[in-house]
Parts: sequence; C-alpha cells; structure tokens
Amino acid sequence: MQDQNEYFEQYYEEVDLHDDYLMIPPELALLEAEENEVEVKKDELAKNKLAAGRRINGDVLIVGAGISGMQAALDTADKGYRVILIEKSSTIGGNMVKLDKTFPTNDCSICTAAPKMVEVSRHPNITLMTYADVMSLEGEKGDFTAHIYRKSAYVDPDVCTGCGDCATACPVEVVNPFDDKLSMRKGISIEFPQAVPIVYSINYENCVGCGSCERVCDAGAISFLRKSEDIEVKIGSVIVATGYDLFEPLEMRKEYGYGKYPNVITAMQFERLLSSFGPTEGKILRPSDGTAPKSIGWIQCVGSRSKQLGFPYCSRVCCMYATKEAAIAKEIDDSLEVTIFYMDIRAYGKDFQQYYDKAKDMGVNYVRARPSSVYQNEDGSIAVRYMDTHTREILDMNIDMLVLSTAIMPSKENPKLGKMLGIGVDHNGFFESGSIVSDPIQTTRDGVFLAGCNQGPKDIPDSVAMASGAAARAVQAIVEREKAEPVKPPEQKDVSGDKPKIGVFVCHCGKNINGYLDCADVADTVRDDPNVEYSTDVMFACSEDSQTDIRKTIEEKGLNRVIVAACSPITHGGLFQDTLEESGLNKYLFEFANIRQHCSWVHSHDREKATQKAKDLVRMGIAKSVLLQPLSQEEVDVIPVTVIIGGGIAGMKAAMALSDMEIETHIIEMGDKLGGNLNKLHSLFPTELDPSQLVNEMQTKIDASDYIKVHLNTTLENVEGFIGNFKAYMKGPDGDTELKFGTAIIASGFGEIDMAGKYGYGNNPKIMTQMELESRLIANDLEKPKSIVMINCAGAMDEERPWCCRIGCGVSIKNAKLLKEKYPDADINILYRDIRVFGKEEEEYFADVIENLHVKITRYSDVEKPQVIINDDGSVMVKVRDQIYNDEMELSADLLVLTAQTEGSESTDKLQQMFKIPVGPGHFFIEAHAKIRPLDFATDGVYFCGSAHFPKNLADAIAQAEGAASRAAIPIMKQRLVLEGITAIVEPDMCVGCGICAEACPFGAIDLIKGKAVVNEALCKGCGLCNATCRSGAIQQKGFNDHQILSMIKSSLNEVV
Amino acid sequence: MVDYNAMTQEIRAKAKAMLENKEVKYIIGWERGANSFISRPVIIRDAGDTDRLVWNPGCVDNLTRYLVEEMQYKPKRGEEPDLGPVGIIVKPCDSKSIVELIKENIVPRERVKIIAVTNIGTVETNKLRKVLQKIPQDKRAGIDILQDDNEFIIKYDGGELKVPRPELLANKCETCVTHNPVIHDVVIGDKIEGFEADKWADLAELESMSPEERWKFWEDQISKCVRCYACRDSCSLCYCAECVFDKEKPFTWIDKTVDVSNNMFYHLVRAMHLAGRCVDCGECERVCPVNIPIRKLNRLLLKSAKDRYKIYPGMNPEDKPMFGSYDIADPDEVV
Amino acid sequence: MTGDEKAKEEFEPKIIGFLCNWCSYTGADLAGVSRLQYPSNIRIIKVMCSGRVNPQFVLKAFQEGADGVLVSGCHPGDCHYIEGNYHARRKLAMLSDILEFTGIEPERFQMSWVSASEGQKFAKIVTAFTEQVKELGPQKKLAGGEDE
Amino acid sequence: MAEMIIKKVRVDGLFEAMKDFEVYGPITKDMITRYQKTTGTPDLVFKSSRKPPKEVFFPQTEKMFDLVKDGTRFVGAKDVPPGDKPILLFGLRPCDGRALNVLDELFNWDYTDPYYVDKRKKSTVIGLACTLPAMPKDNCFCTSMGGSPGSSEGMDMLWVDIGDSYYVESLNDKGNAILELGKGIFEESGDDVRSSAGKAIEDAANAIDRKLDTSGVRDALAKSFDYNYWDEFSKRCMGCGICTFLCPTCHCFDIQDIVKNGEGVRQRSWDSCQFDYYSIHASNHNPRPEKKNRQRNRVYHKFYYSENKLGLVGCVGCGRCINLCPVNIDIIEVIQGAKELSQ
Repeated sequence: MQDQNEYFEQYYEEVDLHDDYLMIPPELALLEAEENEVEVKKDELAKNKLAAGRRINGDVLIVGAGISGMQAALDTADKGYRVILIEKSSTIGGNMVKLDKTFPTNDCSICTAAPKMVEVSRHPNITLMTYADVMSLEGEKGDFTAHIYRKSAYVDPDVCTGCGDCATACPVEVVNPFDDKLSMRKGISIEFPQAVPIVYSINYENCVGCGSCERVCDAGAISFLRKSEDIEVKIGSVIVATGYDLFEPLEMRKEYGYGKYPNVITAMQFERLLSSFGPTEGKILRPSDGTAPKSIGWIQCVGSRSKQLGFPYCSRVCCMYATKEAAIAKEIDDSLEVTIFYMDIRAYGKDFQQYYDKAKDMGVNYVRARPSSVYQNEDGSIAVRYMDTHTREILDMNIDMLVLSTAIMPSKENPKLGKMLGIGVDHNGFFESGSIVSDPIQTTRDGVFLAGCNQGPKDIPDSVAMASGAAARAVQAIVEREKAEPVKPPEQKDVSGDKPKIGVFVCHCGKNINGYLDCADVADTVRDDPNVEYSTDVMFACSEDSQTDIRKTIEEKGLNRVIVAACSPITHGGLFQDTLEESGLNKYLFEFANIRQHCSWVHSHDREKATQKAKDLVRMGIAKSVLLQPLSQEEVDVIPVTVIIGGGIAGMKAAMALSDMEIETHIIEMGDKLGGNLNKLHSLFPTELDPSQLVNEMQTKIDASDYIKVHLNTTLENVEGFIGNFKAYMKGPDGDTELKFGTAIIASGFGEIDMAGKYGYGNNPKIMTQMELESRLIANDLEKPKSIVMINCAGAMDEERPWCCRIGCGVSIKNAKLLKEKYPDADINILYRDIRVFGKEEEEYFADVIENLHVKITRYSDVEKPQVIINDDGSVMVKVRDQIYNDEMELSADLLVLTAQTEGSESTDKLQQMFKIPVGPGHFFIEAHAKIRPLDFATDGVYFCGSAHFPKNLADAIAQAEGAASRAAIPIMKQRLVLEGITAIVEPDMCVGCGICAEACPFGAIDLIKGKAVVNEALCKGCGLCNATCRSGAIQQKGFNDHQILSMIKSSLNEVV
Repeated sequence: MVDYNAMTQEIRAKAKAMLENKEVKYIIGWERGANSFISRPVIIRDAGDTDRLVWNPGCVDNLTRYLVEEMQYKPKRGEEPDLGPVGIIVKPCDSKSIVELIKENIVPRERVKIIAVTNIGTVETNKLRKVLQKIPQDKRAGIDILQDDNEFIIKYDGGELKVPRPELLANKCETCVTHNPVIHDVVIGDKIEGFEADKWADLAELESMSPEERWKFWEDQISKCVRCYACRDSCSLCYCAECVFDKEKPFTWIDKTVDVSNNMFYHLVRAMHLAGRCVDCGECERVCPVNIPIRKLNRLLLKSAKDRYKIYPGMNPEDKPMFGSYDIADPDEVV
Repeated sequence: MTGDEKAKEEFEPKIIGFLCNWCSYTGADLAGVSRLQYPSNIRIIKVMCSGRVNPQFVLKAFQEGADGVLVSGCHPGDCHYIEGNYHARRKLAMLSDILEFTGIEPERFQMSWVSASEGQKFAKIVTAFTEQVKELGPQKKLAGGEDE
Repeated sequence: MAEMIIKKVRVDGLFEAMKDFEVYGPITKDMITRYQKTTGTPDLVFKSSRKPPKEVFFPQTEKMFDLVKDGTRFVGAKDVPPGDKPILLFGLRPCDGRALNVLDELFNWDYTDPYYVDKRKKSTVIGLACTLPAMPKDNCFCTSMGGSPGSSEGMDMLWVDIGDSYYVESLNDKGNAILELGKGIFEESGDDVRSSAGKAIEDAANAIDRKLDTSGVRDALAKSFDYNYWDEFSKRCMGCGICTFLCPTCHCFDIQDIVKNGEGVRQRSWDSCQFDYYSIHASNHNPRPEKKNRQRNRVYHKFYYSENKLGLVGCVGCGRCINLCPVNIDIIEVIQGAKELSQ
C-alpha cells in the first residue's frame, strides 16, 4: 500500500489546488469576503466546510459513468444495493453520447443513451458524483474504503437550472472537447444539451475569475467559494468502467496529416459533424472552409494493427463505424463519393456483414489498401497515395475530406489509476483480466472488477453485457448485506371522478422548437379549451426548474392531467411521468405532444404550417388527455429461482454467477454432461488453454454449490407463465417433472451447419470441418499430412446465410498453428475472405502465426469461391484465385479443413414457441435492443447468453453469461415486480367469449373463463392487438382505448374541441 | 325432382322423435308463412306440433341466429338456466354458420342437434314477388314450390307454373359450392354432386369497372340504405353483446345520420367484421328492404381471404380465425 | 396554371399516420433528429403496435374527413410484440381490397414498415404519400361532400 | 270542389308549369320506388313506395340548426332559414295520404314541430288513387283500416287513372291553385269520367284480398297486454328496424350534435322502437328489454296508444311492414291472433 499513498500524494501535487479560491480557513475567508464585499452566506460556507471530509456508506463503487458504468450501476442498484457512481467529467454518458448513430441498427445514439442517463440520475439507490476521481482504495473485498476527490465546479448542482445565462455572459471562449475540438464553448459550460446532470460547471483552467457568470445567475447557483471535496466512501466491491481514449495521430501516423491539414479529421470528429447537436448540426462540412465535401475517404486501422505505429491489437469497432459513417453520409447525399481504405473488413458481429453488404450496395467504395501518405492540395482537398492490394497499382486519390478511423486505446491514466486501485495493467496499457478468455471481468485484485473498454476494445453491446456481468460479480461480495429500502412513491391523489383539469406546457427546447414554430401561439390557442386549466410555454420543459414549475402548477392549479408538447415520449416520456408521480398524480395521466422530432425539426422551412401542426398535435393530446384514466400497476411476487436452458460453458458460467449471488439455479441440459461444444474442442483461441480443464474446474464448482441443480438428459417440454411466475414442464430421467421459476436464461448455443454437398464435404475422409478437426486433434489420430488447406467462410456470407460466423478466422488460425507445430514440414494455406480476429490478443496471435510459423494465407473473393476437386484416386485439390496476386492456384490438400458457417441450436424454434421470444436469421435469438439491451429479450424475465444469440468466442460468452446472470438476478432480488399499467381490460357484459382475442394474443395473456375473456395482467404486454381484433370493443387497451384513439382522429381533423 | 314432401315428412319424424325422447328442448325449423308462399322460422316445443314443420325452396331463413339467441340467453334472476341441447334444421349453407359459431365458442357442439338437409337451392324472395304476378291473386293461397335440376314448379290453386331455375333461384345459390351439409347429426335428402366451383362471376362485372364507376355503383346502392340494420340483425355471426354501431356511451362509432358517408362506413365496417368469417349464407342481402347487393362486399372479402390466405370459412371448426392468426409467408405488399 | 391545377396545388391533404411506438414512431423521431424535411400534412397518432390499428380506425378517419391514412409498423419479424405487425398486415390488406372494390382509392391508404433506424425511409414515405394523396385531391367519398 | 281531367300526354306540360315548386314524386330505380326531389315528371306508374313519403316532410336525417363557433369552441346555435320554395308532393297513395293526417296531428300535438310543420304548410299534395294493375299489391289492407284505394284524406288534389287521362279532383284552395297553374292543361270533366274513376277505385278495392276485422281490437288489446302470446310470435323477430322505418306513420327520432370538418350541426334522425337501445335509460335500465316488449309496443302504438293520443289509428294498412318483414311477422295475423286469444 506504500505505492498507493505515494500516488495519493503525488496526485495532490499534480492537481493544482488553485482551483479552490478558498485556500484559507473558512472563518478567515468569511472575514475577507466581507471586506471584499463579496456576498457570502454564512451557512453556505458552513455547508462547504462540512462537506469536505464527509463519509458515504455504500455497497458498490463504480468508477466511470459511460455506458458501461451506467449499466453496471443500474444493474447493481436494481438489485437493491447502494451504488456510488463517480465520473471524472461533468456529465455522465461517456463516449457513446458523442456518436451520431450506432451500427448496425442506425439507432440514434443519444436517443438510446439518454433514457439510461436519466434513469441513472433518478435512481434512488445511485449516488452520482460528477467531476470526481478516485484517489485510493484500501481494505479488501467486502470491506473497502475509497477516497474520492470531487473537484469543485463552482456551481451548486441543486440550484442550477441549466438555463445557460452564465454561458452567454462568460467572456472566455475555449476549445470544446466534447466536439473533439471542432467548436468553441464558454469557460462555464455544459458538455452537451442533454447532459446529466444538467448543471453548468466552470473549468478553473480557463476561468479568468471575472465573476460575470455569478452576476447574471438569477438562481444564485454560482459561487467561487465552493470547495473541492475529499469524500471517504465505504463499499464492498468496486467496478472500474473508466473507458478508453482515442488514438490521436499527431506523432505516430502523422503521415496522414492530422493536425496539419484541416480537412483531415478523426472518425469521432466526423461523428460530431453528423450529430444533430454537433458543431454543424448534422451537416457534413469541411473544417477548412465550411463547404460540403463531394468526396470523403476513410483510412482504417489508424493506430491499430501495427506494433510500430500504434498498437498491435485490432480496435474492433472501426470497420463498422467507418462503414456506418460512410453509409450515413451516402444516405444524406447520394452523390457523395465515399471510399474506405481497409486491410480487412471485420464485420464479425450480428448483422454486421449484412450492414457491410448494404453499404456496398449503397455505393460505398471499399479499397483494400493501407495508404502510405497523404498530401494537401491547393484547394484544401486531400490526396491519398496508396497501393490497391488487389491490383497492386500505386494510385493517388483526391478527396475533399479524409477521416481517420482512429483506434481505441487504453486511457493514459490507466497506469496511475491501476496503482491507486491496486490493479494490474497489461502490456498495452489496458487493465489486466483474471484470464482473457475465461475470466475477463476479474481484475488482479479481489473485489475489483472491470467493465467496458478499459479491458480492451469493445463495441457497445459487448461493453453493456460485460457491465452487467461486472454488476453480478460486484454483488457477490456483498450479497449478505441488507438491501436499500425501496423508495415509496408519494401517495396518489384520486382524480378518477374529477372533471379534467389539464395543464399544457409547450417547450421551446431553446431554439429547437421555438426557432421553427410559435410556441407561445400554440400555448395561447388551447388555453381557453374547456378542459384546459393552464397553458404556458417554457424554455426547457425537461430542465430541473421547469420540473419544479410543473410540480408547483399541478399543486396550485389542481391539475389532474398534464400535457407536455416537446421532443419525444420515447426519450422524455418517463421523465415527465416521474414528475407527475412526484406530484401525486398517476403517471398515466401524462400525455406527450411530439412537436420537435415530428414537427419543428421536420418542417423547419414553414413556420406557419409547423405552428398549425403543433396546435393540432397539442389538441389531439388534449382530446386524448381528457379521457385518460389513472392506471394501476399490479404487483407480483417473484419465485426466487432461475432456470438456465443449456449446460454449455455459457450456461455453466451463468449458473455459477447466480449461485454466487445465492440464487437457486437449475440447468436443463439435453445431453449427458455439461460443457457443450467445449467438450469437443482441443484448445481455445487465442490461448493454449485446455477446454476440458476449464470445464472440469467449473464442473467441480457447480457440484460443490448448494444453489445449483443440474438436470442432465432432460428436455424442456413446455413453459407457461410470465416473469416471476414461470412453470416449466420437463422430461428427463425422473420422468415428467415440473419446476416453478422466476427468470430464465437461454443458453442453447450453436453448432456448425450441415456442410453436406459443399466443398466436397461428406465424400472424402480428407475433408472435414474445424469442429471435426478439433476432435481428431483430441484423439490424436490424424494421418500426417503434407499439405493442409483450410477454407474459411465455408457456407457463410452468401445469399442463403449472409452472416459472418464470427469465430472461424480465429479457430482456423489456432488450428493452423497447432498443425504447423505438430507437422512442421506441412504446407498450410488458409483461404480467407477477410481475416476477422478482433478480440483481445487475437490480432497479436494471428500476426505471430503468420510471421513466425509461415502459415500461408490466401485471400479469395466472394464471387470466385474456391473449388474442391476430388480426384479418382481420392486425392483432393483446391482451386482458388488469389485475390491479391490475382493468381489462379491449385493446391493439393492431404487435409482439407472447412471453417463451416454456424447457426443456432436445433432447439431454437421450440424455445421460441415456449418463451415467445423472437428468432432471426440463422436460428439465432433476437435481443430486445441491439445496443443497450443486449442480454434481454423483449419478453420480460427471459435473458440469454452465449452463442444462442450469435457465435461468440469464449471471453465474450463468459462476459455475457455473467451479464445474463446479473439480469436474471434483478427480478429475483427485487422480490416483487410492478407490472405494466397499459394492459388490456375486458368489459364482461360486452364480451361474448368468441375467443378471437385469446387466439390473437402473442403472449397467451388471455384465457376464456366461463365464456368470457379474462386478461392475465402479468402476461399482458399492452400491445393492443386484442383490442384491434375484438369486433365489439369488449376488450380495450388501457391508455390506448378506442375512445381515446377515436378522439384523437376526430380532433386531428377538426379544429374544434 | 327433389321430393320435398318426403323430406318434410322425414324432418317431422326426426323432430318428433327428438322431442319425445327429450333429446332436445325444442326444434328450430320452418313453418308455412302467413301468406303461404314463403316459409318462416318457427320454434317447436311440443312433439305434437311437429307437423307444422316444412321443407321447401321457400325455406329461406338461416335459422342459426336463433341458435345464437339460445346460447346467449341470460337467465332472469332466480331462473335456473336450462343448458340442454336444442334441435335445429339447417340447409348446407346454414350448416357453415354452425361451424363458425362452434369455432367462435358461441355454440358448444354438444348443445345442438343438427338436422341437416341437402339442397340444390332456394328461391329469391324478390324474384318470387315478380314471378307470382303471373298467378292470379285469388289463386295464390295454396301455393307450393317444387324444384328439379332445371326448373321450379309452382303449384297453385288449380294450376302449376314452371319457371326456369335462374328466374327464381336465390342469387346466393347460383354461386353456392356447399350443397351438402358440412356438419350434422342427421342428414336428410340425397347427397348432391356435380356443382361447379365458385368462379366469383358475380363480382366480375364490378371488378372490371373503373374505380370511379365502382364508386358510383356503390354510392347509388349505399345511398338507399335506411340503416334498419336488418342485414346485421339477420346475420348469425353478428352476435356481439353490444354492436359497435349501437354503442352510445361513452362514445359513438357512427352517427345516426343517414347519408352515404355514414352508411358506407357502416357497410364497410360490417364487411370487415365478417371478413374471414362470413359463410355467404346470403341472409343480409335477402332481408335488405332496399335491395342493396350486400353480399358482394362479403364475397369480395371471401375471395380475398381465399386468394391471399387460402382461408375459406365455415368448413372446419378447427380452422384458425383469419384475424386471430397469421402466417409469416402471407403476401407482403407493404411499402 | 389551370384552375384545376391550382386547386390541386393549394389543396393541403389531411393525413393521419398511425405509428407503432417501437419502430415507426422512433423512426419518425429519427427523421426529426436527422432534420429530414417532409410535408407537414401528417398528424401522427402513436399506438403501441401496428397490430393495434383496427381497420375501423382507418375507415373512421376517412369518414371523418381524412384524405389519406398511413399505418406504419416494425418490419416483419421485428415486432416488439413478436407478431402484431403480421396481424396488422392481414387486416389492413383486406381493408385495402375492400376500399378498392368500392371504388375508394386504395392509394389513400398505405401501410409501411419503418424501423427505428429508418428516419430517411419515413421521411421519404411521408413525402411520397402526401404527394400521392395530393394528386388524388380531397377525399369526399367516405367523408361526404359539401354538396350533399 | 272542382273536377277536371288531364290527359296523360299533357302531364309533362303541367310539371313544366309547376316548376316554381320544389317537386317530390315517385322515382323508381332498381324496382324500388321512393319519393324524391325531381325536376322532371316523376313516375306515373308505380307500386307504393318502399320508403314511405313521410321522408319528404320528415327526412330520415334533418338538420335542425348550425352550431356557432368562436375560435375553436362551439358557443351557440344558429337557425337554418327554411327555404321559401313551395313544396309539391306528387303521387301520394291514399294510404300514405291518411298517414300524413296522423303525422300532421302528431307534429301539432302538444308541441308544434317547426321543421315538419313549416314544410307541410308550404306544401301542396297531389294524390294518385290506387288502380289496377299497379295497385293494390300484396298485403295491402287499407280497406280494413277505414281507407280505400281512392281516399283523398291528407291530399289537396287527387288524381285517378282512367286510361289515357287522369280524373282530377281538387279538394281545397291549394288544389285549386294547381288547377289555376295548369289552366289550359287541365280539361273539363264530366259525370262519365267521375264514374269510370269510381269504377277503377272499386275494382282496386275489390282486388284487395287481405282483410282485418278491426272491431273489438281495442278491447282485445286492453285485455291481452300480459299474454304470453307476444313472446311467442316475436321469438322470430330479429329486432331490425324495417317495420318502423318503412311505416308511413312511425315518427320517432333521435337528436345528435355532429361535428365534422370543423363545422357542427344539431340534427335529428329516425329512430326505431324495435332497436334495443331505443328505450335504454341513462341508468342502463331498459324498460323494454326484450323483443316481445318491443313488438308489443309497436302493435299497441299503432292500434291503441295512437288513438288515445291523437284520435287516429296509427295503422293505415299500407302493408309495407308485412311485405318486408324478413321473418314474416304479419300484423294482420298478429292482431287477429290477439283478438282470438282475448275471446
């Protein structure tokens, strides 16, 4: 611990404490203040004094509040444990919120992240501290003490309304790091409009101390006397989710001209250009002259896949983000010429290959080259010199703008932070894992866990999955602790019989709405509506002060319905619903009129029509609002048991994680032993790890657990019920059995497709798949081959199966290495399309095999696939055209290994039926959201992990397994669940029991009991299909009933109320 | 020649036996109408009354709507509901209604004893009015209508009139493909074979029109509608406890205004409510007091359902309802 | 410009759009976030699922005077509620057939699949549909004309 | 009382002379006759109309007044000024003419209905006696209800088809005014004309084969209210509104405020006592919950209550309800049955 203290001191030395204007004791400061006629309130000072050195007791400390940190915090807090979440910058959200959209769904990034941010900030079990760094960590798992240094932002977060007057007044302009230096901002600022918390902060480095901001702040939130704090926190475990830095090609890779030529930018800068709240508000403009480029190029692997000029590893996300950026640019302007210079396109994830194919179809030009140099032309355009590896020509391409796909690199602070936290850092500078394949979440210190990119590059869903996993691990250390008391919402006023009194709040959203339509006019128009009690326009309806206003108005005017006309219910509906609840109104008495996304932003050239439409939208909201009724949300008890379907490595790991959280877990496995595909593998890429050893170790732990029951040779016959109250019918050695459970994890795995008829498979003993090769390697019964050919992407990425198998490249390289080591004289040639090794240590492993073992790799094109010829004597030849040297080659193969395409397990369809969960191409399950809910199904209470979702390498499968365990544990640890309020309801007198609703219901939520439809509210998801199917309208969807929708239709067509 | 007399006798005998053996509470059948030439629904409770039952080409009603009434009967306070089976006489087309009613859980199979007749066709009431003009008014009293494969024979007081089939045959029978009952406990009459498949000939003319001509056609037809709701009330599948068109509280789906707008809305919604369910029994069109060709709407959807989804209602109680089910492979014409 | 053309030019159709919460409404949000411009005629009614759209709503909208109705949901297979869009597809295909059969321009009614990521597609669909309905002129068939 | 004739070939000329009137007359389309507004000569040969002529004075849907808007709210009512054109209803059948008498009484009973009365006041009604071969048709029984194929009740002028011309009888000043308008078109009549008109009417009357002995109906109904009988025959009733909507004397309506395209009106539309929601109370209580109650009400209304209230029997024997009832509920049979049972 000696080192740590040193660091602690060193840090204080490094960090200037000049930021504290208050270097002297408060008492003296008070006197001084009076002298200087600075208004200082005594109690404020006293508070500051007390604040310093305060102690907080929590359960889990989470360092970093990017998407990983937020997910870890929510997963932990939802289980009932107190989280202390600290974030270095002034807002949470991390790098994800800077992105414009996310691949492969093109979801708006901030739109998916913002609700999580809001959820974090409002969660009763999360203490959020921004502008905070961890200084030390002492103690041990279960009993840690950490010191948090919380820098002063000189703004009282409880008082700041986020109005922005201070920023207007501030005379200091500084480069805006949020826009990656593409714009300027003031010395007092917020990071971005949707920042959470929405509190302005002064960056002391830039502040000139003029006090302008303080003078204009009506709320009196600014005080230069606010002191930085040293906070001691007591916790049981720690999750480190500090994220990553982006490679800045200033020194290394300076040949690409970044920093020298204005029109050479990084991919993150390009994201900011695309972003609607970026420096150009979503327009792609050249930094040099603000003109729209006609051509844009991307250079891949800037800072990655190079030992000399950056980092040796693959940055994992760049191929896809460049593809996404290029495709979006192309979508915005089809005439744009976009080129991506790449080495391999690593479209390895679910739907990635299809996304890449689509981009190609859209006209994105992919050139396989690593450009050597870049020059600026006189007109500011950029000349890129490169050799096209397919034609071997050296070419120059002139483009108007060049984007560098810079690599994810470890944060420069990792070594320092590692020392302070006592955790190891690997040779690249990422935090070290317990094992990169079998225990990625564990750090080198017990009780401290990793989530996200500080362990290695990851995309968002992998980070989120890992964060959930980290939450599961963090909870294990404190599972015995008493949980936080759930916060009781304030008592609800009963307004059901009252005449509607509607409050309408029309939001300007700064200029976002009011810039394009007349908000005051909209508010005026509806003010005299007989049901409207109050109508006003507000600057930012979502700001904390407006929230306070809304609450106050509800109180004063006796409102019983609230309409906010603003952005979108998708992002902000929950926020206002919470505001209503805090005012004692049922949250379903809230209605949203979307006048930004659906109006001001899309009709920004016609103020009159936009205003008219906004009026109609508000009126439609009123029409519905009048008919809104408070909805009650049922509560159900959760059966504290989790069932895991599939006893492969993912299922086993999930079971262990649940067991560690002391949750009764049942593994249902069709086969006669646990371990799944691992039992058939010889070794695990990119390590020398013996899979059987791994399985045995885990088997031992499972056997020893009191919480895990394994059902071997057992099939799941049927499942009924809903989250918290499922019932499984199983068939196994004990005959037919039943099992009640609360949550389920699907870990049904995957396998190779049937290769029969492809590449001569099935007709010759020399031809086998990788999986078969693994078995032969275990059995050690291969005949010594002289020449070995491997064909990658066999049966993959074609019309029938357009996806990439994700793991094949790694497996082929590993097996090539094994074979080469075993038969050093044999020629080995791997025929590939792209080498997709993206995981931790994978690129390095690959480079080593190529460089040191002389395994040949031959690139073939998707239009000229290798041909397998089986001669009469049984010898095998492979004909292939080398795409790089454009050579037609004939390779003889004593051993031909097919890296076969993979698909989801056979049981997928049955599970789909039983759990009512969606399945996509390749029999892989579809997650609830590709980015931020990567382990959940849309069906509550059912989760998945491992390759049931898409092929996974071991590390990802394990992280997912622990993540899924975390997700599945949440309902169980909550013990009781509040169900959806928007459910269907039957008017029994009107129902004749024809049963068509029950037939239609996708969730089996409707039963016919005594000739009447009866809705099981716990199963009902509130889709309203039954309502649309019922002819008489006897079944109605609450919140969207016929009357409400009809009223909206009518009001949209009638300008009268 | 169909021997209606023999069939009538057989029906009476079966009905009598059922009532005497207390197999059924009552029998729903047809009796001679007050003005004699069209039969009308009757409920026979007493075995002694079974001689009132008749079967002839004038038995136009689809009696299954009375079955629905029985099933939906709400006992008065203190009344013990009698859930015993009832007997019903059905034509083949009507038997399809029973299939749908069983499918839709309205009629439990065990609560109905089905006496089904085979049938080559019934008369069209409107056509009959016209044909009857040829018979002196004072001689119409004892009219009897018989039928063979080619013609109807109207026997009246002191004479008989032969009418070629098309001149008197109900429109719905022209397109009928179900001349033998699809569900029954007892079948009366010989099995009928050799009828052509439905070629939707009655829709062809409209389909060949331009959209504007089609609209003009429907506007003319629909503007006649008086919204008496007889088409709905006659339909055995319009069994809702509260029809959307009757809904008054807390909102209405339709105004009482009788104009093309409201009338059209009524007819389109009615057709949609019957889509995938309507068995083309033709009652709606028969009862219409202003001769709107309502069946065309139903049949268009019947045809669509068959073309698009291979769904043809009324044939099998195990079939899935069209609007309660789907097939991933359904044609996708969505943008 | 003839009077007719001018009337057509000035005619601003009333269009109602039923959008499912998860895909199309979010897709429409994305169109907004991306600042894609489209005609302002559409009034959006959010439903949780396209399966919620009863053909009766479409007919009622026409009867109340809508010139066009757009229904949009998740792509097949993407339904948040697993299969609601398949149900919608059936119902609304039948509706389309009967509209055509009665001579009410089925072009006034459109069903589309718009995912949460297809802001561009949403804007394009709305633009094209508005244009299409504009071309057809005021819908008086189900709405009833003034000259009644 | 002036008697004239008009040659059939000159009828077009008369309609030309009456063009200041808003003319309503029988128009037959697809075998169905309705009284509709026309600018030409209406059909002269027709069976009695499917929809009764009451719709001319009492349309199925009728605007009562406009709702007045202030901004986006309705704040008041604005009467619709009645049209000033006189109305001519041509071709009224005698049963329907007698039905107008019932409606005239009803709409002028305890309350004067301005909408009906206004139109009625400015109307001139030309009747057309029922003569063979068009009339009578099936189930006509006017002669049993005190009417006749030649009754002129409720009319201002009656025409009788006598071959190539019509015998014309003006019944009052309004009729005389038509004679005046058609000066030169109408020609002098004579006794022989009158008698051939009488003969035509008599022939028609003789052709009516359906009879109802109405004697003692009131007594019978007074006794039979609680009989199971009503339940028995109304079992087959489907509860549609045909019998009432097509009845020339039924007059129930419902009032609704309609808002469409931003404009509002209050209007009334026919309602039917055969609909189960017709009599439902705000409390959801329905005093006539079953079909037997509703059928009984219809019969009593025609044959009992109407006479109590207006002094007129509510049934004129037009036979529409019998002809068009889908399940053959035959009011003659019903009344006869009630009489038999009560004896």
